[in-house]
Amino acid sequence: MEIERESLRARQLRARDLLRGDLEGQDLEKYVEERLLTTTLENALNWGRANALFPLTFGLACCAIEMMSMVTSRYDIARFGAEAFRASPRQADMIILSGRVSIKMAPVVRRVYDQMLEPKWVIAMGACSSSAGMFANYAVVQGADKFMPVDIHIPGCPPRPEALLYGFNKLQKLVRGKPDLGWRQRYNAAGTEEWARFESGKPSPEAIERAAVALEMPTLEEVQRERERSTDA
Amino acid sequence: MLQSYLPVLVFAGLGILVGGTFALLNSITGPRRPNPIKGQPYECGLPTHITRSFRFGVSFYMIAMLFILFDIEVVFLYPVGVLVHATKSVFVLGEILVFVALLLVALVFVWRRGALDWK
Amino acid sequence: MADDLLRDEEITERGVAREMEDPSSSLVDSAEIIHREPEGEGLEPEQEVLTINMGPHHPATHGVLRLIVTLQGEQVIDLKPVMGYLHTGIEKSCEDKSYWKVIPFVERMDYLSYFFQMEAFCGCVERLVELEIPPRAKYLRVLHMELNRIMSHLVWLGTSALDLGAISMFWYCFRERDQILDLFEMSTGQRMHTRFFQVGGVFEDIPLGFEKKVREFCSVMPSRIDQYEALLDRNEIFLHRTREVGIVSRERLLELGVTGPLLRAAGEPWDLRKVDPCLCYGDFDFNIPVGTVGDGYDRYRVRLQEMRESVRIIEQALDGLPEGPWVADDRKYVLPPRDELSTSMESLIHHFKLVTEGFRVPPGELYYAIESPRGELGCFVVADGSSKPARVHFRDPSFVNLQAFRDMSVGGLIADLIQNLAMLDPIIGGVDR
Amino acid sequence: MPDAPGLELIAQGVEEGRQGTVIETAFEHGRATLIVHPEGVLHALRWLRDTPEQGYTFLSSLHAADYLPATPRFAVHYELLCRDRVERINVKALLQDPAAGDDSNGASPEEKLPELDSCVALYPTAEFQEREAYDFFGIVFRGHPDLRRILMPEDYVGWPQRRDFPIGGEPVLFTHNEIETPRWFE
Repeated sequence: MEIERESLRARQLRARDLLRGDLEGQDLEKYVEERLLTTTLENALNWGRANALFPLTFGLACCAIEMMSMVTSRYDIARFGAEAFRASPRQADMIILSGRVSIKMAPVVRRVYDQMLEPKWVIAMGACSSSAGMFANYAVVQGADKFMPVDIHIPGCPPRPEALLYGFNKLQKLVRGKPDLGWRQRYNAAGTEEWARFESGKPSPEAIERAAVALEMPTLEEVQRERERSTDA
Repeated sequence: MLQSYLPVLVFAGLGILVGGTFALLNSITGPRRPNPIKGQPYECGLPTHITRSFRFGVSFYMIAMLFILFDIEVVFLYPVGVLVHATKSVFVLGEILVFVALLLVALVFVWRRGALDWK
Repeated sequence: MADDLLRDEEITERGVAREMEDPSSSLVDSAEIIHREPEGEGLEPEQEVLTINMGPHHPATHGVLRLIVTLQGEQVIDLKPVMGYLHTGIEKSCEDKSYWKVIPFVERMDYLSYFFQMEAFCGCVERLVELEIPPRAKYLRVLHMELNRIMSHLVWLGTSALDLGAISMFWYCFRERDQILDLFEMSTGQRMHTRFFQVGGVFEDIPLGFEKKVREFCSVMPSRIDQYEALLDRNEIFLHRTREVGIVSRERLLELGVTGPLLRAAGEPWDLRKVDPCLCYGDFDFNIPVGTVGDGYDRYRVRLQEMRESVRIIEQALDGLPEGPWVADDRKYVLPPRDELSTSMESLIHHFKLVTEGFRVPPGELYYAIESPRGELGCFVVADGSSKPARVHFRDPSFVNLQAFRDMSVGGLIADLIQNLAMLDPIIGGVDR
Repeated sequence: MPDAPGLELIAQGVEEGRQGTVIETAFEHGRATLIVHPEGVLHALRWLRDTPEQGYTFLSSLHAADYLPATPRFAVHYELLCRDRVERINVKALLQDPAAGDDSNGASPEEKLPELDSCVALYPTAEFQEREAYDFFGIVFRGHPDLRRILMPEDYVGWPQRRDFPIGGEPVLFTHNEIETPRWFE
């Protein structure tokens, strides 16, 4: 299980707090509890969790109809052990946000998510819950990850049931602790720039030259320089 | 005498064992992260004001009583099933039929009095 | 409002570490929190009144509809539907898109009858610009709309039988739905929200094998409907749950503006396809199923029979499918065919103008109504001469039919409330727009 | 559809009952529109519904529209339908925007809103649709049983579908506008 850069950072911080004695009460107890579990038990548990994920029936809009057809015999999520759609958040492991989340619905979604028991995961199905899709207007929250942590974003409007199943398999890999890396981790990119950053985090000059030439794009420095010029002009 | 009860005891023991391990395993390994919202009652995703002291209507009580009455009757039929097969005598069958007939009279009375339909 | 929602992160063993903070301190639900003083004390025990939320997240509300129900034991005393939990401001978004781009928005309102929404909008705009669409396009539109009506009734039958406990119906109905979606995918390329209609006709002609596949489907479908009826028609539980339940008189329904299967189940033969036929509904002979009592069972029977009628319409549409162009050739509103671009200059200009800015509609406003699976679906477009509609409003049948829900359920039991909502078949996307 | 002369007859019929209700009649794209003064709306609707030979007993749709550059800014449309003759007529009530002076969009509490009589008594189907017109355009219907916001959150400020209300939403994240978009660093 290769260690993620970010989670390594978080563990270092907590270890430092522990050494300084700043870590007490609930955090300390949780820290110790995590250390106690041996990795084999962890893997066994994750394996059990991955193959019996109970989704919560959370049909919002058109994606809900495709989510329903995922349960039927043709696409059959029962093959992955997830056809038991639980109605109450207490018995659900995973919530599939299928549809657009309006600003009136956001507190309800957040509350239902809070009332779900740990460990819990979130799939943002379709463009609308991932990024408000084509409804960039006053009524829709621009992406469900603005008010709750989302694990898997599935593109499509509505995504085909096969796409939902593929997203569900990705979630199972994530639950087993061996997540497929998202494009940002794979290409070590932070924002939307088109060239890969190297381990040092700073893109090497040749990489930028090559990318700029290839894409006839202004490099990051030129963009920033021209922006300063425009701001003080 | 104890011989005939052994299977029942083994069955009950296994049941408790399996049920217990799952519950215990769950409480040990499950990550626990309480937050203020999780404790509140779930009412379709909205904050709720249901107070603990909720008083049920009397009609629920009536239906519950009737259910218990006829459910226990069915429980009695199970051992009789085994007995009728073992003893192969008509007497046991006749006895249980009388028992069922008696309760049937009770059912017809309750039905005619209108306790079954909801008001 | 959107940017002050707390960005919440959580430490879990998911490999990505985020620190934990109080999740929803600022996210109190703005909808009025029902302040219920325990009013039980004043009344005798059996008048114990309880107000609960059959709230936005509920398996039986067919979407995110919230019902504030006041109960006395099992009896429903008062019912207040609260909507808007799926309001996506589609009508506002349409106002800053050109006519060409409004069609995908319009489809996503009532997401089970998307062909009808497209037809309502395209028909309205075609009447505004007085553009006549060729007969083949009319037949193709009716063909796809009737397939969509069957699919919409199948999803209704699956989910409402699920609500009443017949879970196996869900799998059967969605088996047929997938067949119809395969047909849509073959002719339009996409399962749902196909954007197949455009102003001036249809986007693309149907492929060669499509007609054979639709005929196969039409030959199989009536036997499948017989299977549904065999499952449900003499099913004692289904009969007890739906017979004599949620009856609303015909006059009251008309007063409340209810249209569609609900009105026809109450004995009123009002169907816009027969009464005010648009497109080429006049060329087909089909009859309108009309109920007598107007209870849940009649609504179920009317919709089942409508599916059979739709199969008949599809077969007649296939037999009479005329040859010829599938889109109008008026270059001001319709893209010229691709091969012409390399040869003629003015089709290149038309193409360029249409693609960059879209066509302009002379100022005017029009209301155009068609019969969707849930009732009269009206589209009101105000054009102010520019290439963007000034106002697009949809009269959604579910939104208006929901007003009758209160009359149906008050006085009944909770189980009847669930059954009435299932038979009312509201699509919350259409209710909240 | 009542053709143009038929529309004129209807206009005169309404006029006899109450002077000054009908401002203008319009007949385009085969659609008869009766443009009516907001005070006379109830009278016109009652006349169209109750007179025997008219028989417009079914209100299929009630919707509002905002014609911002035009002076009578708001308009409430009543799509009436006579089910025996299958004829549709549209009654359009033009409403001035009293708050035309100040530029605050519904921010000030004592905000002046355009007012109109509610026709729920005549056509009960208008209840939800009038609430929607109030919710999106701020048109107050006097006499409505419970005029609250129907689709927007209860405590939402502003009238979303007015032409001068910003459409909102976030710009799409591209390289050039990356820095300005909030929380681009993720």
